[in-house]
Amino acid sequence: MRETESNGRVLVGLDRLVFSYEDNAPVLDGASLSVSEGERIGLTGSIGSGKTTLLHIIVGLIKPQAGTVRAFGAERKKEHDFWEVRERVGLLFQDPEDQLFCPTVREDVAFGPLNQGRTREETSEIVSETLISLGLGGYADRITHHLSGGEKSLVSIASVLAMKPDLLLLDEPTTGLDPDSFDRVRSILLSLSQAMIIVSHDERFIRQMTTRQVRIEGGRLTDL
Amino acid sequence: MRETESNGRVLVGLDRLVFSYEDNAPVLDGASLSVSEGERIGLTGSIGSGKTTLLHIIVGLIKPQAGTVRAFGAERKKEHDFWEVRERVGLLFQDPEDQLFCPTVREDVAFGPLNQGRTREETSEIVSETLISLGLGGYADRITHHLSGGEKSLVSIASVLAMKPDLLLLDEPTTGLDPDSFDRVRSILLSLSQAMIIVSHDERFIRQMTTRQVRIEGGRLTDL
Amino acid sequence: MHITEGVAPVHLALAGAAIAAGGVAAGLRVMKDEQIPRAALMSSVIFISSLVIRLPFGPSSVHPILNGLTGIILGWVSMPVFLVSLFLQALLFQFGGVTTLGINTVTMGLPAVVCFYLFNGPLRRSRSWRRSFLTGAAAGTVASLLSFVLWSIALMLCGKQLMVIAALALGPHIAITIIEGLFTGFVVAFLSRVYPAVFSTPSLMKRGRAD
Amino acid sequence: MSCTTFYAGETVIHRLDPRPRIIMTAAFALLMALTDHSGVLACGIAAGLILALIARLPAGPLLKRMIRLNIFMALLFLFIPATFGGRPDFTIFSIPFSHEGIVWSAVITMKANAIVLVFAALLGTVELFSLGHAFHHLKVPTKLIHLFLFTLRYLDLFHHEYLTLLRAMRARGFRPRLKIHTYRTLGYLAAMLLVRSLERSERVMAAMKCRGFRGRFYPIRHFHYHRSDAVFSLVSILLIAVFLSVIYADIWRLW
Repeated sequence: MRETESNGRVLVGLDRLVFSYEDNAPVLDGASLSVSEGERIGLTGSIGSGKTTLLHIIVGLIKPQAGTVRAFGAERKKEHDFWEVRERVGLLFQDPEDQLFCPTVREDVAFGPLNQGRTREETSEIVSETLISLGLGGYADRITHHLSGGEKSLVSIASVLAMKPDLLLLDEPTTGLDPDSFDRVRSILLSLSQAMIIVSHDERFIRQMTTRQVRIEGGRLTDL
Repeated sequence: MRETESNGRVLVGLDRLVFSYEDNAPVLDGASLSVSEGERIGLTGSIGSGKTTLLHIIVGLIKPQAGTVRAFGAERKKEHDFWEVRERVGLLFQDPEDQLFCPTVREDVAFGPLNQGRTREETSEIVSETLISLGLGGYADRITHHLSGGEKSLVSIASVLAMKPDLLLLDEPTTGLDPDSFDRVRSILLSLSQAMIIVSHDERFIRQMTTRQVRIEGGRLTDL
Repeated sequence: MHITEGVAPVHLALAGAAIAAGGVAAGLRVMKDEQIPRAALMSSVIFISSLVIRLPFGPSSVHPILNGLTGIILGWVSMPVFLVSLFLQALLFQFGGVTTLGINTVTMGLPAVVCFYLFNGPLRRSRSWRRSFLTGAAAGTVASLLSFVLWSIALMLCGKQLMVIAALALGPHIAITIIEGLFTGFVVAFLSRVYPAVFSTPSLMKRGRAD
Repeated sequence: MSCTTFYAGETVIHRLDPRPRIIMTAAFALLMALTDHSGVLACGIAAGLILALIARLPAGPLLKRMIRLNIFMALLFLFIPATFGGRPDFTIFSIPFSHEGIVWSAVITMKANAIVLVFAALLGTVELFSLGHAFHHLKVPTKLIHLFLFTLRYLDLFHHEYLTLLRAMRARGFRPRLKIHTYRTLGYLAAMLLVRSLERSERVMAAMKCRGFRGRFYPIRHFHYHRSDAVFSLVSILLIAVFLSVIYADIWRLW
């Protein structure tokens, strides 16, 4: 995986983004980034530096006050411009509790594909496939909120992968995991072929997992 | 600070503690530790090794299944035995979000002293003193929930120090802090004269801050 | 503040259910699909709080009712929220019951809706801690008293002889109302300081969140 | 949480389709509310006990429920006969205890116990989320069901957050006492939980949007109506019909 070169098609391009929460100082202040097919980008920075904000801007959950977002060959501005983006970009939230909102694992993993307009049969196939590929074969009918922290992380990865995204945005995918789950998440992420941006403050983990490291500081991004 | 010798009065003595969560394997299995006046103990160990559990047992938030807890010259067993302990031992939780629940910084810092039975006037004096001594002079009327992560950490330290504890238990006081807040927390902790136990997985930080290092492994404590 | 299982004769159970159904339908109509998570997560907290928080009251303690609070924030949506919460209480703890589910939804939910009309506006305009506290306390008190009145009426309709029970409950309930008022006052004062947007119903989705 | 629900179990009743169980529970409860016939009520209690036995409801939690219910019933017996009026059965401290009052209280008590037993045995044994799905198939409004499912989903989480905050408060010397300080503190605690729930609901909504949510839910759980379900439905309907004919025959005779 590590040797993948970043010479593919550009998937997402962020240009001079500016964003501030209410009246505070801007979190992003001229942030630019481009992500190409097959790239694995590590994004580091301290708490509150705007890492999560950046990911949320890519999928349109937050609209920047200035700057442009291009994704999959088009500029994206309005809410409905981002509908397509969200079907092709999988965002993994920091806290799996936010991501797993359905009663059972099966429903959670099926939620994305059903929204993408797949039929019940297709969806049920995708669900079993995805769960099996992550070693979660027997989990389909488990009740989400009874899972352990590590299991919740794995299932939330499954629920994102079930949408077969072209780009993955992973927000601190390993915080709070016990050593076993950490290893499992790491090897799952290494086995994926999609482009991805991984946010983490664990710099060693980032160096292991990614082909390119970017640091966010003072609202701007700099390659490391 | 570093040169303080551990020859003071014994504050807390833990003897052969055993504790397990529900039916799992014991987290603590014969753990013993003694903390004397002026000592600064660093406690390290991997995730799930029982570091936090140990701190919670000292203040009676968790009751061990076997073993004894002595604090301030008496054995502590029942809930009301620990009332005095909690007034003299300040526990800083890992996540400041778990610790701060009042609308303003002032009320949060005043919460401990009011529980100790101090009058309104005494409390308000303690609050301003504590805030000023931590460089948070202008923060009294800020809304706690709107502070940044680093500021929340500082306020939660203030709210513990306002109780003027004899012993501080600090659970990962620096995780996730940006470099500035990290430096501030470090210099505050170095300036305090109380005995303390610092839990951290950052071994360099522990060596800098403490006079004695203890490692927890397999449910037992060993001096490093 | 529940009518216990079995006490309501069939016509009253059905009448209660019909009124509750009307209120719940109104609440569901107001609630847009994208507001469901918000209403549900608050309903989750309200359910938990009313079960686990114990407010000292003499030598014992009482649980908060929280319908004044729910009303100020959720308006008509309080009706479905209380239906869900009362159904769960019956199922999990045998508080209230199936035949009295409708009646209990009405005695809890209607006062909440009334509080929305009485106090939501003043609260939005409130700029001071004191005023927010007083408005909240008023809402808690009014909702608690109204619930008591509706409960007594329902009890009396179940059987005139049950008036004794209502009369006996009056004393303790006045004390409960005072505590409920104080408690709601503090909750509302906190919210109007820290998260005033909670009182302006539809606009909660726009606030972003930093990492 | 100290929930006393009974869905952990593997009996015939646990395996039944939840839909007929919901319908039969409702029908049974209405029937019990309808009648004052002591024979029918006694049979109702017997039916409840038999169902509870078949479902192997754990005795401890079930007893706890029954006691909770019957505390109110004890109150009825204490106060109603003394104030009901009518022919006194006996007097204590020169207070007449009326016959009608005792009968009335006994009828209410029987109704309540019958309904609670059946409710616990038939509905208490359905896993809560399946109950939500079953309601969907019974045409309960979708919004109400999702309100129910989301509420359930986050109960444990907020209970945990409550315990965490309470623990932090205890660590700083908080003990509930009869003081304004206590009410204020607990009020802040509830308010803080609400703020957290609001912020979490925003994140949940964001996560839903990211997975393509545009305001439509797709429930996917389905139930299969087996022969055992048909047998259960048939037996229940017959039983209810017998009860009804007894009740109406009785009313007829009184007429």
